[in-house]
Amino acid sequence: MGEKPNASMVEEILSVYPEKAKKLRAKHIVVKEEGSTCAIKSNIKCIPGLMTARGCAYAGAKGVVWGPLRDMIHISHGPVGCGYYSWGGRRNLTSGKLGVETFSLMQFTSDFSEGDIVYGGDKKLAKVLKEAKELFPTVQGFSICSECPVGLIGDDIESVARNMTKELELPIVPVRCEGFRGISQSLGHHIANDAVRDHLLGKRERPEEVGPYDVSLIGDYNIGGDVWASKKILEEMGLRVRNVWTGDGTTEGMMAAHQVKLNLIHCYRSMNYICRHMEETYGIPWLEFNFFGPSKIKESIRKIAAQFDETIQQKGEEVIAKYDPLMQKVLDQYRPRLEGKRVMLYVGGLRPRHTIGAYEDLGMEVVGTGYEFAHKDDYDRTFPQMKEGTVIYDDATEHELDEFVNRIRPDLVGSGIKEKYVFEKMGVPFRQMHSWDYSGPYHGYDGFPIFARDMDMAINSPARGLTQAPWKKDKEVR
Amino acid sequence: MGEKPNASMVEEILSVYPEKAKKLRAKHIVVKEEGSTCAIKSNIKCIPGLMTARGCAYAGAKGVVWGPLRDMIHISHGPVGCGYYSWGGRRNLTSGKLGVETFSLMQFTSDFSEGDIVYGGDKKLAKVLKEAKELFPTVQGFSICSECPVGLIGDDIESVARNMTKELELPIVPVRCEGFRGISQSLGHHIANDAVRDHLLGKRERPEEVGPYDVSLIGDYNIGGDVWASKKILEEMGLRVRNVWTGDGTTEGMMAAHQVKLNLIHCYRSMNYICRHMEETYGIPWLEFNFFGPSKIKESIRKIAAQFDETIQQKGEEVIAKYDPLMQKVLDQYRPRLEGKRVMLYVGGLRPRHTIGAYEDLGMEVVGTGYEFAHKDDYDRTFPQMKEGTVIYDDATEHELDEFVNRIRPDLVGSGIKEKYVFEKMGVPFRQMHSWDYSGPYHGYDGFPIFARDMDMAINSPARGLTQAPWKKDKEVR
Amino acid sequence: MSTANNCAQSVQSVLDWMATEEYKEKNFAREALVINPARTCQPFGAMLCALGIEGCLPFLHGSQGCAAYFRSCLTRHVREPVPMVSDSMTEDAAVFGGQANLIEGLKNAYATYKPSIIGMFSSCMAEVIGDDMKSFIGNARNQGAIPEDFPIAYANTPSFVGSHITGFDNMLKGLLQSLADTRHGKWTNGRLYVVPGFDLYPANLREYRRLITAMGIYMTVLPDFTEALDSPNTGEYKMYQPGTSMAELADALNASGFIFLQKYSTAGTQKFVKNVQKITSEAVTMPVGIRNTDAFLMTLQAMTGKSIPAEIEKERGRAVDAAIDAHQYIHGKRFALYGDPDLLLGLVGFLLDMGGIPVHILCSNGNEPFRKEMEALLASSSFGSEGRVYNGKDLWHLRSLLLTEPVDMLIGDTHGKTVAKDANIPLARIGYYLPDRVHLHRQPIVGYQGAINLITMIANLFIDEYDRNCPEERFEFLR
Amino acid sequence: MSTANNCAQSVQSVLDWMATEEYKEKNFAREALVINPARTCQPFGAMLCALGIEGCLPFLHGSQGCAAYFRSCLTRHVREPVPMVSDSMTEDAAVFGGQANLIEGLKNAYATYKPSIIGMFSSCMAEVIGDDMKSFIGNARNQGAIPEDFPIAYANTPSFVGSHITGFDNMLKGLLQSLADTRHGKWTNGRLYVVPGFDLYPANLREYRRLITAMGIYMTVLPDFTEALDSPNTGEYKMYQPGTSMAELADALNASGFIFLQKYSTAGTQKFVKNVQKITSEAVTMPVGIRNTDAFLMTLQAMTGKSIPAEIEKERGRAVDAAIDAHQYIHGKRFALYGDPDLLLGLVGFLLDMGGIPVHILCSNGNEPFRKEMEALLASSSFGSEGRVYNGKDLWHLRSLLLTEPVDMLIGDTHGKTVAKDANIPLARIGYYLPDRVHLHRQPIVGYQGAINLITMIANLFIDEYDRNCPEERFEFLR
Repeated sequence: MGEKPNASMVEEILSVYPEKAKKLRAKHIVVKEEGSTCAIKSNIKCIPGLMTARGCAYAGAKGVVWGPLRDMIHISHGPVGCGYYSWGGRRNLTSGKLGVETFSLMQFTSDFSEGDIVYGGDKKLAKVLKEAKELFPTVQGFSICSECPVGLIGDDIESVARNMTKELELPIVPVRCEGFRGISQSLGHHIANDAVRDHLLGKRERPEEVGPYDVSLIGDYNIGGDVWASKKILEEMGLRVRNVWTGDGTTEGMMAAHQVKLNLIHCYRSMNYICRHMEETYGIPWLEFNFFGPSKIKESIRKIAAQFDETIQQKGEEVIAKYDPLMQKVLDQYRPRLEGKRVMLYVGGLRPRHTIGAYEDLGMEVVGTGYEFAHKDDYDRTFPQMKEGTVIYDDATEHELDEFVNRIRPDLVGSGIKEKYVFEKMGVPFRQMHSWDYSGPYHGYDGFPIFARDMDMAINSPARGLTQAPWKKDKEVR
Repeated sequence: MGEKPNASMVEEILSVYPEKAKKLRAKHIVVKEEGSTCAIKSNIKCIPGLMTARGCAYAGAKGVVWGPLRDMIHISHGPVGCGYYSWGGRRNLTSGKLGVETFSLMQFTSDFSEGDIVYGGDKKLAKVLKEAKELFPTVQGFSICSECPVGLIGDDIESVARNMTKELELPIVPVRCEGFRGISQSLGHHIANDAVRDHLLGKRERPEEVGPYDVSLIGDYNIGGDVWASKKILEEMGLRVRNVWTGDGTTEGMMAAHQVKLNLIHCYRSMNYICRHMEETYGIPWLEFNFFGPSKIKESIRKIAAQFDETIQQKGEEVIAKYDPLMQKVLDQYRPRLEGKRVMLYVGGLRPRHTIGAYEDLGMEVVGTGYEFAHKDDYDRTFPQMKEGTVIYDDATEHELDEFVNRIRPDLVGSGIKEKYVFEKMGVPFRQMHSWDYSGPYHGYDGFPIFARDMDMAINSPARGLTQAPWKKDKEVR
Repeated sequence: MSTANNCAQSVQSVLDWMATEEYKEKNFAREALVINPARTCQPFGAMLCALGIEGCLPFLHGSQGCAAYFRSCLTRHVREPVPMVSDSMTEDAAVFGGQANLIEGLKNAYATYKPSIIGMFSSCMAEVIGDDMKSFIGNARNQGAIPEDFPIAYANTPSFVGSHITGFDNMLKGLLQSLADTRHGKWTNGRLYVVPGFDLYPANLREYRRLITAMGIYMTVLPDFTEALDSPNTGEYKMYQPGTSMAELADALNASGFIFLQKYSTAGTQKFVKNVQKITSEAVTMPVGIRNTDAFLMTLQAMTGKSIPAEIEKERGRAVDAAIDAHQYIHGKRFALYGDPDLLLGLVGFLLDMGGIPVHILCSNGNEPFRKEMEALLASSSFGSEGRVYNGKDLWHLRSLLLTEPVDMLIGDTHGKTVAKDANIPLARIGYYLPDRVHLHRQPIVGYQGAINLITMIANLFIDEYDRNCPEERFEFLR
Repeated sequence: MSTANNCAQSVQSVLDWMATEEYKEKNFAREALVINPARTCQPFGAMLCALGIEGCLPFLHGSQGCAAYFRSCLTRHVREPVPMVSDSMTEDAAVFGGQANLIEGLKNAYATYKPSIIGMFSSCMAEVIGDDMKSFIGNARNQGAIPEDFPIAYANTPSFVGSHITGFDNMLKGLLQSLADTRHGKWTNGRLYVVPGFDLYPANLREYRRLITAMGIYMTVLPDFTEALDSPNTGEYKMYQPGTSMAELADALNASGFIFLQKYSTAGTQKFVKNVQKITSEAVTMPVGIRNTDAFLMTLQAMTGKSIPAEIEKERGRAVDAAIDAHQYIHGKRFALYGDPDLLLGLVGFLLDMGGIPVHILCSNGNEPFRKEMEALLASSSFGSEGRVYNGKDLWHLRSLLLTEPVDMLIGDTHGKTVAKDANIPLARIGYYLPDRVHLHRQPIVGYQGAINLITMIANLFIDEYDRNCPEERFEFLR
């Protein structure tokens, strides 16, 4: 059941739009054909009035990059809502005692009132910082994540940050991530990267020399414990993970993050900026890898090990040998239940391409994928991995996604919370691929058994069989 | 509101009965008048077809006396039901690990089938005992609590018990408490007392000499922890409680229970038999006391202390002095909320008289009381405590109790679970006075604050004010 | 080492041994001893049945002690008054028979409690001595203890045969045999008689009524103990609550049809209605969960030709939604269950729908047909492959099962709380005897709404458990 | 001592200090910083309101990021799709104003999602730059982006004023002002308009409908987001669910009367309906608990002259029964509560009925009238004497309160789970934002049935807690 994606399907789907919108959207959808190159448009403004899944710069900066840094307090500077919505919503787990070693499950805001809009919020901001430092003496620093009004009313948070940095003797980082900036979360990542670069990176030196196996893990936000699963592999390989960007991360780690031999980057989209900067400024090389599913993990272990000496290379092989049988057991259990199942993905960051290998390990096929806020370099990395006939969509609107799924009828959709229940109602199995649907980790060897179990659970849940009332079925048969 | 009990009220209430029943029941109800003596009939068969609150001999023997003995297994010998209904229903708390040191929250039965009725259950009983010993090697003995069929089919459980006592090298006690024996729980108590006398008491000697302050606590079944509250006082007085009959009791304690200086009896009804026996056989004196409410506790401490030397007497006074202020605090808190409230009681054992002092401490008045299964000696002890105009009922039927409460409209009824919701529906506050309504303890200094709180809660719960729909009230006013 | 320590050590070593496979074998080798059975005796079920007839006073021919026990236990579960009398047989009755008690009992009960009918059943005492209730009742009429035409139903309910569900069934058959008019043959009354079975959720009966009424079917619940087990508090005590009326009972055999919502607690009555009286009748699996509710409604549809209204279909859609929204919290979880056969069949079907894995299914009062039906149900789903049925076993057997083959959750009544604690798993309180929580009987577990309730209860119990035990860094707002 | 130990020690010493009276004072001295507020911003409430009109597409004039956040949060609570568009304003709109976005947005949304109406509200961005939605919408019509007569309601919902309940109120008033026909004056449509307020329990709305319908009152729920927040799963996705129809909205000002089931989340609309339009209207305390439900029904009675039917009175009797049966588990227990003002008033009334003692009552979005009303409520009962109202405070203030003046239970949403854990007390999850449990919104907390549900939840939570923590010898079957 279900159609194969093709150009006329795309055209039909877009036909509902007014002319201009149709023309614009057509550039964002491609069905891969033999020999086709990546001609998809991306990183372009959303079309007003169409239901986009995208968020804003604040979401990218505060929600994604800064939020997971656990021993800093991230101030949602502006009205109360942005902080509220992003409070505990991203599952970037952290260790430590809440309120002392981590502030991750808390929401701090300057809670703008009308007066702050009229008279400006700078004074309030200074007070907010002072009060926070007094109530949380163990805090290691602050980020000031600006919400829309801050940029519009002309506040000078940079100057407040500068003054208060001196007064409180703590790094205080102004982050100009007002929601109206840019066109998606993506600019927020960039702004956040730049803020790290300007206000933290290189500001502290560890006394000991940089070890030969010192690395940073970059672009892992510890969703459902991903960082812990990834670190485990790297450490079993003999590497020393000196800092994580930014899942369960610490201020100290970020400040001394230039003291490593290699940067390992998982989420290219959100963190390539800082990698490039560290390469240029500190000469630290960086390497993309993929810890989803045993095939990609194996490939990545070897690729990473190849950057080091034989000790690491041998340890890498040992790690692979150790986990191969465990992974085989997982495959033996789940592959027969999942073989041939068709998946459509629509996520942010790295997952639309990085999880493909994991699905393929389970015998599944990705028949459609797309990104909320990717750039050309993301699609360049994605296209080669896709089979012919795959549909690829950029910044898909809910209309488009609904229609694609409704026509292609995949066995599984992996997307976000806003999409989840649309497809559940359609009777199409679904897993949230931002939050791992409150499960996880999905990274590493620890993650794959959970990933496999979850995909099986979604697709093969007998509850899916309940959807149609049996008396309706009877009628149809007649 | 509410009438004062009087003879014509009684007559009216009984008038519904057929002649014979009316005549019989009339002898069980007395309204105390000036100079009247205790002419109430008691300990007589129930009248068929009238809803009695009474249970049976099995309930008195297994449920009350034997059940609390924690390290024995009490076999409900016969069909499955009796054991089921009495399983965990009496709140005789015990310490120790379930299945090893205590078997109290478990139900053991020979679960008669039709074949056992036809061919007799003796062989099965022997097997039951063997299996139980094998599965519970730490068990200290068995009681065999007979249910109705056992007596009717002519089984010889005594001989099984004798043989198995030898084979298993454990005390095994046949208890002939078939439900049809006697007319209430009361005979069950007596049978149980006799079984203790014949099969446990005096069968073991403690190596050390009997101390001058060694006592047994008798007739306390540790409902909601009563024993622990009572023992605390006795021990603070300097006495050594060597055994409790039978709340949280042990086989060893029961077997060596003749090695004390004094028996202190709380529930006279259920345990006077064994006290008399020990007095006759071992010359151990016994003393009734009452640990409900500060007045009675104080009185009892002095009465008990008077049996001992000055050391104990002084310690007794110290105990009183220690707790007096605490009790005063309780009274200060609750007496203003309870002053003048009228109570009707209908319970078993000792409570219809023993709790009166506690209510009076709180400024409350008991306007009606009665026993399910008392004897003349109980009423002899009760009458002098009652004010004139109190109604006293023996083995009250549900019809009588409902009518009394409906007419007298007390502020509180204290009775059993079967009665509870009748009065709740009537809108009359109620507390279960067998099970302390899942609260407790009510004994001792630990118990009184809980007792006071509970009575206040029942009477002064704002939920009581919800009963009538306000639109109904309006109608009545019009 | 001190004695106390020694002692503690040896207690621990016994506990450890009790958790072993070796102990389990010993435990399962038991032939005579029963420990913590999940069933009780017949008259208890008979009492429940009698309470469902309007104006009916349950009357136990036997010892008063039984009556006290039955009333206490049922009261603790529903927190409602439970009126019932006995004829207080004692030793003399044991010797001379219980006729005198029975006659005097009828006379007094009739005069005092003014019932519209009496439902009589027997304790084991009366059964062992062989009392003949039928002739005793006749003699009572002859002697004028009760009016000639006063309706009395009776049933033999020996405690040493079957269990409470047998007693329910016997009393129900007794009601029909004693008090229903002969079937007219040509004319039927246009009503569907709905037999809930032994079910201590008054909310379930309300749910049946709501669903069947929504289909436009004229119905009578028989016996209808809804109000007896859940009456309003209005400041007035009424001994008799609304229930199946005497008129409806009398007309029962002229029913257009019967539907039995439990099979095993109504087996004898089914035979009587279907085979003896030849009345159109169907027995469905207790409608626990979506699929079982579907089957129930479609049976109604097939029996009556009425269609399932859109509102119910919408309700179904909400239940499906609830199931899918929560499947991830139940799917793949392993369960142990015990209870009455009908409840277990309903619950296992429900769990299989949700991707739950029933592992230990223990039925103290299960018979061979039950085993076969359960095994067929298990075989119908890949989630049923681990399920094993333990008929006639008790909660001490269950303890061995839980400790040697652990599961994630126990489903059962309050008596299961000690084993659940020993096994360190949550207990979902479902079934009869729930005296340690309030109001669970006030929410239906049948029908689509019941399915939502069960999903909610079970999923949230798992989440509660996770929240309570998870490492601090996994304590989150999203679940 | 190792560094790790030192560290752990110093962490513990900070935690200890954070539990002190001294810390509490410091914490309460805060003037600028807000930590863990129990409120969010206006447009969220506006979105909910718009979802209650059939065929209505919520349209945010502002940044798309807001829309993503609102949709995510509401979806997590109800586990339902939440359709909504924005006009994706970005930097150029910040400079030149959002008119172009608004017009293009309307055009695209209208063509693509085929709404019957659009409910527009503003993000703080649009408010700060001073966009004039009214004239923009007019221009959109003029430019043919949407048909001339296509119904659009709009409301200004600045995030830096009030909270989500203000937004709900503003949007509701906006709907009436933009789309309701002028009041006829003499003729009324015979319908009672029922305004639930900001209430994220779709089951509550069903309960209102059931109760009011049972009284024989013709009614319209406005806005009716029942189905939007709880739609059946049928294998088909429908963007628009049944709700208040456009016709009913248009006819709203001809209502025979309005009843507002929350006061504070509808204050502006009340004024408009009552003072400006002069329509008979009443606002009652949210009918949580028996007494508040009584007041609600009696208000209906007084407004309409209809009487309260026997069936509802019986239901009331069952709720009273449930209350009395369970009062001993709640009476004398001390509570902290937080949430929206209307919910708090309902809940505190309910607790006082049950003999519960509200101690800390924290309302991040409470105003002075709320404080006065709450204080009067507390003063009406001896159980209210310990109650203190904390307006405008947040959950970090609450933490200090819980650690310095302990209570037995916290009532609040999922965000309270960390403080409840720190205070080692159970959390009764009541209110909005319950993403960590399933289906709690599927059970009403209003009306008599809601009272039973609350009693059940709270009493059983206490018993659960006791069972879990009691010494082994107090682990029992009876509670």
